[in-house]
Amino acid sequence: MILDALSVLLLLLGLFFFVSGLLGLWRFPDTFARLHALTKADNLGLGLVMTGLLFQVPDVLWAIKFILVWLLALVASAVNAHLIAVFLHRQQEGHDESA
Amino acid sequence: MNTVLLAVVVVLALVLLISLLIMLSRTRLTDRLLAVQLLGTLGVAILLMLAVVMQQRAFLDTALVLVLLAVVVTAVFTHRQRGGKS
Amino acid sequence: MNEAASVVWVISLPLLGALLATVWRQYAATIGWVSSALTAGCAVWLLWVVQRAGVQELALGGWEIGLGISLYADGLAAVMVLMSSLVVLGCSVYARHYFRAQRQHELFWPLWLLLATALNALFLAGDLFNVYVTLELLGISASALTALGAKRAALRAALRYLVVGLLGSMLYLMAITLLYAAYGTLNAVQIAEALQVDPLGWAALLLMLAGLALKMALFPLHFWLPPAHSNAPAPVSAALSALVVKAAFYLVVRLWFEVFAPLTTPLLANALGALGAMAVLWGSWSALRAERLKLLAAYSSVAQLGYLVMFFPLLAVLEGEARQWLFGAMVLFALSHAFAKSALFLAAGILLQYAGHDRIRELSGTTQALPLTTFVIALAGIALVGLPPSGAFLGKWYLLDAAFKTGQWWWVLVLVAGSLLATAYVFRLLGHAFGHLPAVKRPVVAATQEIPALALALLATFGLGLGAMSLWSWLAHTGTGAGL
Amino acid sequence: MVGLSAINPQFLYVCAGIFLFAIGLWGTWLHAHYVRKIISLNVMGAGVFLTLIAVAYRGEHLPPDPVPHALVLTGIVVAVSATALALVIIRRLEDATDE
Amino acid sequence: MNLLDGLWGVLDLLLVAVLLLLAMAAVLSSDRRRSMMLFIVFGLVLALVWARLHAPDIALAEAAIGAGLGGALLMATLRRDTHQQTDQFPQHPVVLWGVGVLVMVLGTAIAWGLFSVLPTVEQTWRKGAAVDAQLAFSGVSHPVTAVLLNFRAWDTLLELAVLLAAIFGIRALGYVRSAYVTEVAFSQLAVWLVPLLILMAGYVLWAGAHSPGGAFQAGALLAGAGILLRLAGYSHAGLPTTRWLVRLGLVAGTGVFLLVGLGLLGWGQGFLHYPIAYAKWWILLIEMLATVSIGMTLTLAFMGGIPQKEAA
Repeated sequence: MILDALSVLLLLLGLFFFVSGLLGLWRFPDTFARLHALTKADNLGLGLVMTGLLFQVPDVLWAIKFILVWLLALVASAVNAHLIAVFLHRQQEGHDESA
Repeated sequence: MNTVLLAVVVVLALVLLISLLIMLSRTRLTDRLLAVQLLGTLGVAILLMLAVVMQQRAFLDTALVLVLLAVVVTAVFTHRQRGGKS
Repeated sequence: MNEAASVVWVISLPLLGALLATVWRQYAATIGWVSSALTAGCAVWLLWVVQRAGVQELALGGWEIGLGISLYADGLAAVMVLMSSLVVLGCSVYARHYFRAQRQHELFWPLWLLLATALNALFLAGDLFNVYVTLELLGISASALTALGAKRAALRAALRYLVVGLLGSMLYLMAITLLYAAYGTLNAVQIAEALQVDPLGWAALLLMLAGLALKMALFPLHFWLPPAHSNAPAPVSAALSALVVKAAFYLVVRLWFEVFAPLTTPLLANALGALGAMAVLWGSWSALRAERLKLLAAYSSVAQLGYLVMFFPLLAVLEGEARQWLFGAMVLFALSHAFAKSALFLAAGILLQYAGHDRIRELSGTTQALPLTTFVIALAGIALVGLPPSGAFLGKWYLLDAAFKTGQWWWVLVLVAGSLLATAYVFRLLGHAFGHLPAVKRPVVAATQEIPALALALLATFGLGLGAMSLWSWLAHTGTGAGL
Repeated sequence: MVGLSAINPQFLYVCAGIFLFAIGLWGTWLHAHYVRKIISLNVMGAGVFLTLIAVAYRGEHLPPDPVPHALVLTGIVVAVSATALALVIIRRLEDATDE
Repeated sequence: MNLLDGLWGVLDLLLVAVLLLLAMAAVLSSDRRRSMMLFIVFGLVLALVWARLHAPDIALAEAAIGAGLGGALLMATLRRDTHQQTDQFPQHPVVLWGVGVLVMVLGTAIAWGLFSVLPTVEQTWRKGAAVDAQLAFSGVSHPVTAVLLNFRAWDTLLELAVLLAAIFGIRALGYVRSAYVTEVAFSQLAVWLVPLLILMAGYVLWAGAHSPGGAFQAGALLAGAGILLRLAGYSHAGLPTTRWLVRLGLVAGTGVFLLVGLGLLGWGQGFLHYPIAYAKWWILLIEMLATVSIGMTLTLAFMGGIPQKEAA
């Protein structure tokens, strides 16, 4: 029961971060600020959702896999953010590709 | 508990829909790229939730594959240099 | 080895050849023509087996048919396999000299043998989803071969060809979805047995016909054919016009007469026949106005496929023995066109190589320079017009006969108009070719290029004309009645 | 909430599949540029696959029919092969324009 | 219970809404780059839909091939030097609407046909029952793999041939020019990700025998590794530099599949008729080589042919 409550709490927190990421996407003025806010928000959101789910998994193998997905998602998200930032930087230096 | 989890999935799907609408309403490339990133993370989150709700471990593999190949797609997009000027 | 194995070998041999030609590419040409020759041998064996032992049905993997896939060879399928293997063999012998550069050989053979695999697999497929896979293999290898033309126009034509083929396949796949939803099987015979006249059947028939009409370039969906067939390298053009569109037609025949038989009303058949009639008139007219020989041949294919479709409304009203004979005549017409058109394209290829162009107005002196090639063009022309003794003559004559018998005289008008136009474009071509020039140098043409073209043209005119009776009778009686 | 449970998921997804098929067909037919035709064709294919999988679906508590699943896997691979070939031809045509 | 069903209903509606919106936007948008992005997201949402419809194999394949590789292939056609590539419809609006009405009529006809039978066969398993009954004799315990590699193995063999036809077509188009920027930072990252992708491919292949996964998904992951290597500056994308080895790798999957099939025919078993005791091993062998071939094929497809240097 306590585990269930805990996982609901974490899931709700995760949802909160996703929604705030959404708001950031909608309201923030500057592109790099948005990139920053969004990366933060969705990493935290995904992390919290996963932690919440960890209390619900049937066995250890699942748990290991969950953690693996999470770690990879962190790496991937960092790489993605880096790629996009470098790309945008190049764009601003050279010609502006935004339409 | 499944009902609660499914409710969370529904909310996530709603967030997915709204971020899609935001993406469609934006015209700048960077905004869209960011929206795509948010959509991707939301997709992975929904997939993980579904894995628990439906007791299907293969969805974790799917999530892994999505995460890994998302990097590949972004890399292709940002590294391309085709046509004329470099 | 048992007899049913012949069904497997006619498909496996070209596939094996394609793989070997990829790995040992310095021997690609040899592997290519040897495996075509072996495939043709197996096709004869298959025909012999079917003739002696009746319909061959092979459950692959040993699973019950329906769960597993079956290969199915009746008279019609065996004849089509033989037709395709012979044309492929002719073109393979021709291609050895046509592609002179080493690199072109390496690129051509694997794709060419995959095309042959796809054709034979399609003719022998007993499972509707398997047909979809073979259609895709056919479409992709055919458009890749078209792109070998390497010029910009060829690339454009190949791209369009590819997209059109994919579109047709998607329509076909949707129909399969409907049939599987209703009948729970993909096997053609099982679906045919269970088929009911209901909205689902109509929707599936409509989708399949639309998809295949696109693939066989039935008027008004023919727009992609002339550029694709006229820009490809000669042996490829020959196979595309003679075999690839014929494969789509073969599927229409199978589906129309066997799977969807309860749904095919005379009204629908007449609608299809009307499209065929327009194809005949439009295709022949465009061929008459064509500037280039290969374009002429491509437009003529549109017209010839129109004739084939015109058999449908007559087959819908005829009964009994007369219907069987008419069916046989249709297959004979298809065979005759396959051989004649491939011969014409091969001859056009020789012309292009030695004259450097194929503009019809500037063909004067061809007879002096390339007498044998001109002879091939003339023979192919006989079959395209439908003069005796070609197989096409028998087909057209029987079509005419049936039109009078059933009182549907309007088809006769189309037939006459189409034949007159065909006569006009063939004689226009020959007229220019026979034009005399004062001093003409005779180039040395490789015999391996002219002889296969000649052999195919002779098959179309004399082989199918004089030796037709027994084949015709056999086709009429075992072609479809026993089938599917 | 309870009213929505009356919606048969099979019905919903079959409709969605057919709609995708139709809009993909429209796009393939009318788009002038081939990249867009290819995208539309893939949407159309997705529509067929969705219809097929919806037909195979047998509710939450029964396993689905595996045959359509295998067919769709085959279909996806075939579609990606054709797409790859088409896209390379397009690239080649555009590169030829550059030179 | 009813609440649970209601939630599924809402989820279905939301997913379908997102899917259809994406498809419409991808087809209708006048900006090509935007259309591609939308199409990639479409693949992602489609993977969710497959998951929701209990089709884990297809979800995996969609994630790997549809959203992943398909996206990479599409992106590779984008050009850098133009600000925006706009696609207008050349036709008159009347034509656009007319064709729209026509396809909707066709769609209605399909729906009408399908719904006239669906209620009556709703709970039937069609071929599912037969698959279930024969599964024990197929050599694998996952029904979809059994259908792909045993019951309908002939389809799969021809499908591998389709892949070959596509790659032969691509190679026949000639050599490609190098078209990617290389960055040191990215190359270091790629070196880190590549082994992960290969490991994952091995796992997905191995899992295929008893749970969702298999050669195609694994092959797509290998191709992902190849593409990363290519972007990191390896002009051969990790493929062998010896040309005949590349060609052998391309045909290995189809070749072994065909030879096993023909060998069984010669052995007296019948074409592609695996003896029950060894079915598992034959299938594993075929799948392993098919994975390698598919990975190489898709990598080469991304590169658009053989790199120039090798051609010398």
